[in-house]
Amino acid sequence: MTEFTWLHWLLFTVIILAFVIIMVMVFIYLERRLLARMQARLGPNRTGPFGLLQPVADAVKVLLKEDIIPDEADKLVYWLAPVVAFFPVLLVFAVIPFQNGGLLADLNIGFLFVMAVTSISTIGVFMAGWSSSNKYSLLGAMRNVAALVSYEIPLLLSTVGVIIISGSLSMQQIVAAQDIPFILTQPLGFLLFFIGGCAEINRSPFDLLEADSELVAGHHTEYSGMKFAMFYLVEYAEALALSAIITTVFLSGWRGPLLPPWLWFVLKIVAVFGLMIWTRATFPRVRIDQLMALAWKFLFPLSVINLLITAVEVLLLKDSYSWVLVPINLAIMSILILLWAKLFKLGWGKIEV
Amino acid sequence: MSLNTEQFILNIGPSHPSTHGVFRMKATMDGEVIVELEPVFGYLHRGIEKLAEQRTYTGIIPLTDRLDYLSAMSNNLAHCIAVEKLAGIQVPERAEYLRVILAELQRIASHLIAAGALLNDCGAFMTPILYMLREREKILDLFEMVSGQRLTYSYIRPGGLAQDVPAEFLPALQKVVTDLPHFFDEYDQLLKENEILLARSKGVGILTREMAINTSASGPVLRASGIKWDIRKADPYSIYDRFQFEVPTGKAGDCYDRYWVRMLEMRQSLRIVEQAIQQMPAAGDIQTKVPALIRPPVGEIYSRTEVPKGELGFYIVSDNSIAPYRYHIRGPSLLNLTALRDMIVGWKIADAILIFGSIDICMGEVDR
Amino acid sequence: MKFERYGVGLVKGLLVTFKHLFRHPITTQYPEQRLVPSRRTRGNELVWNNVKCVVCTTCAKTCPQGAINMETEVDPANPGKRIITRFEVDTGYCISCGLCVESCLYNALHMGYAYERAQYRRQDLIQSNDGLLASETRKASAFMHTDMEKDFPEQTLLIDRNKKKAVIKPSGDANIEPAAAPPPESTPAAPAS
Amino acid sequence: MTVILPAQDIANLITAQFPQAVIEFDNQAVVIKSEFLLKVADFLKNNQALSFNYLTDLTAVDYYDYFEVVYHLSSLEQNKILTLKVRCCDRNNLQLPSVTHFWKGADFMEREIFDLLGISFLGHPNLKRILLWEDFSGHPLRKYYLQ
Repeated sequence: MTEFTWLHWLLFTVIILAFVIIMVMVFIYLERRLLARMQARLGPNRTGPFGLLQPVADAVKVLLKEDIIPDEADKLVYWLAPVVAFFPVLLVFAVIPFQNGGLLADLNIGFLFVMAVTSISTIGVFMAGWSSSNKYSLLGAMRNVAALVSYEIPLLLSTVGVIIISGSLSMQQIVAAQDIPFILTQPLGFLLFFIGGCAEINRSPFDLLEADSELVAGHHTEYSGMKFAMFYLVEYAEALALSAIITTVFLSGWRGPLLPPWLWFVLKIVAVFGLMIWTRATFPRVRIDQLMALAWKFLFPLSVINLLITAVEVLLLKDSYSWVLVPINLAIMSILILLWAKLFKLGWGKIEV
Repeated sequence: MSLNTEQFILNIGPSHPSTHGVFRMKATMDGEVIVELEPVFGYLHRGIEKLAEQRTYTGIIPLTDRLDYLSAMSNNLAHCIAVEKLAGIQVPERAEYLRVILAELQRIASHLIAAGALLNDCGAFMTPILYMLREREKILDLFEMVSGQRLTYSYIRPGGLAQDVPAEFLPALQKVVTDLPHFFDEYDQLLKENEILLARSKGVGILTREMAINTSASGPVLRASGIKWDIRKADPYSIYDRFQFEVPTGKAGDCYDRYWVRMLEMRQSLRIVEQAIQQMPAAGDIQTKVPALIRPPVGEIYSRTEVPKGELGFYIVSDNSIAPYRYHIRGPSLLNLTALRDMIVGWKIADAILIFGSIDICMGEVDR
Repeated sequence: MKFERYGVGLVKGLLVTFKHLFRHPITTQYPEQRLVPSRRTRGNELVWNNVKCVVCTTCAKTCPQGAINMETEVDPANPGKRIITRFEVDTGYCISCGLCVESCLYNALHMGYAYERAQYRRQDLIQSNDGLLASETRKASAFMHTDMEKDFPEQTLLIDRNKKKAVIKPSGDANIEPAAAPPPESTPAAPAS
Repeated sequence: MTVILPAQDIANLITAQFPQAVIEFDNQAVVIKSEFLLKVADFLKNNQALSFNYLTDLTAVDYYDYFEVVYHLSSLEQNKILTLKVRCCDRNNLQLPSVTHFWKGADFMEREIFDLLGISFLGHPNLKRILLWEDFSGHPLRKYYLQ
């Protein structure tokens, strides 16, 4: 436990801010190029060599745009919304270990802190939706609140298995306990966490919040200029935060042969984000009641069963948590998914009006 | 304690990302669920029926390009068949075959847009429609080679075609015809059993058999409700009776069936094009001797053809002058919209966009 | 969704998008690379031949938009014939449908081959007399004149692109590179009101 | 092949049911009195033998001294099509009963005729302009529209 010194605090604040800004730029560029290549087109290649300055061009364009505030908007809430949406994402990085011991504050309730903080940004989104007095953004905001209630519990429960095995909530310990990355020993946990995480940050099949084919642009329809840049940043920063959490909790964070640890950390983050881009390019969008039904009837029961199975395994095998469990857990996962796929139907049809 | 909720009116307005043109749905919403819906259109009304009354029969052809601007070739064909029936003009063999080939290629191009746009409304981020547009590009290349334009061809004339196809048209057509089936299989692999698409479109926006007939729907919308009615089979115009092809029909009449009927129809159109290539005479004149200003005899005609969106009918009243006395266009998109309200009420806004997309309308034909 | 196919459909979809990563994108970088348009392109301008034109005004009559208008006067030399003083095409109205070219019996009218004829001011859209004549930058397209088709380059087809990676002609010869803008015609007539 | 019912047979059918309904018929269409429109429509649609359940097209033409509303009806099962015409001669109160009760497809078509030609249909669920905006005066498709 590094004791708390001002120098340490200042150094890591700068590291985190720089890391978030740079990685968001990389993510924006990566997403536009990879998505384009998956759609048989080139993607941005005009600004700078290979289009590398495209994120900068986007930022400059958005910052130069006029900042229009609708007159019926609730000025204070409208102005505060992007800030409330953005700062929880930064907080998450306080506990993410970039390297062995390289984190701002090694809280012993690290993971609980992460889960608590990430759900605050929904308040910011709701403030944005409510205050811009536009029917579309109100619909978008209400959808987000409804979805939050449903995917938050399975999101947390699916990782409790990991915490039981690693014995502590602190991210440092979780990474230390991962001789075998938890994605192998906890495949069901990873799947549920990934699906719940995508729902939380509105990506791939669950981008209901700013469903551009229905709600124009959801909560940030009325935002432009600087405030819209903040929301744009929030979207990618949340994706970065989720990838960082997944790498720390499931892909054994910075641990890896040969390459320096922080490089391993960045590579794994980019790999997880690649998976998100891939799902975004392929899947259509799910309806809001189907998302909630999926969360309550599929994610939640499975995460409880996963927790039960992990608890039994830890009790029986005590500490020799060896490779033999990997195939067993994979088998359990597939059986459970097959079983659940048969049992439940997602969302209902027409409501008699 | 009952929660007092208020209904509000949401304008899914003329300029909305997924209204396929300037179309407005005044939806009375109770939260996400649509309680009442009133389609409002007329934003693209150019008065084509009034314009047509002051133009010669050849001058109307550029107008018909702009009716359903995604299938201009089929509209040209429909107009020319109506004029030929009215004025009793014969069309040479080779021109008939070329017309069938072009019309069926146009059907594939239009269905490609319909299926792609449906997926776009359903939220798949641009990927399906970009694959579709890439395949449509190959067909547009052929049309550009033949007529010189990519969208408004004005290539078919009463009595045949404007000019003969160039020499390299047939080899290029052969390549396109052999290449398309691979794309259809790949596209089915991407979407046919995609669980999310199934969940979003199966059983959504059901148009029952009786409702489909009663609201005079036509084309894929009618066939998806299980009615085997295709004018190319029921009332074969031009030389459609010489080709073997099936008419795919759906069972439940929901969004997925409409999507799936269009995908099957594309394969059938490909079959027709292949048969037409074999049976086509190698040489032959391309247009019969037709006076520059066609003066049909006094009388009226209602001629209908199967365009990609449905049954496009022209009711032309002629008074033996160079311009029609009355030129009425029966647009399939307008009539397919009649049942929109009954299909959408009760569903959520996300489904409303999907149901509207599955009907596949084109505003040029709705507003005329 | 009932996973009746247990998510297999989703995975198959993912494979398709993954396969596309290894395929060539079909984008053409427009200003640098240009596609060769069809030999019969109906460009957004008309090319007029004042020698062959006998001023029979058929084209003006067949134009559905009324975009062509002419002024003639009696030829002082031989009273029987008329000479043309002004042949004017408003490309703002013209929908390049090609009906005028089709109706001209004396091959005096062609569609333009270039498709980059946007203007900044509306008056420039109206071209008349020697502004309409064929020149190095204003080539006539082979629309409705099949005999002219052989001296045009072959159209680039997307269907050949996937097979043998058809070489997209670098800019310039594929289409007419507008040389320095032709000097505005020196007709004294004031620009059309 | 679609059988185009010759006007002769339709006229006989209708006169068998309603003697003085038919005014005249030429080789293609039958012209009936507007009072009998609803009865004939009901007869054509609900009669088992005929079952013209599909309204293909509904339009109107302005022949200066009278307006003619043209109904193209077809029966999908028997693949038949017939043309029915109704005339309204009095130019200042152009009214016809609406057939939306029998064929819901007539809804938009009747609104379009009302919008562009000014013939109003009694009993239409919401008869208002469909293509032009509410306070547009006049009906463009009339022959001498501008006067």
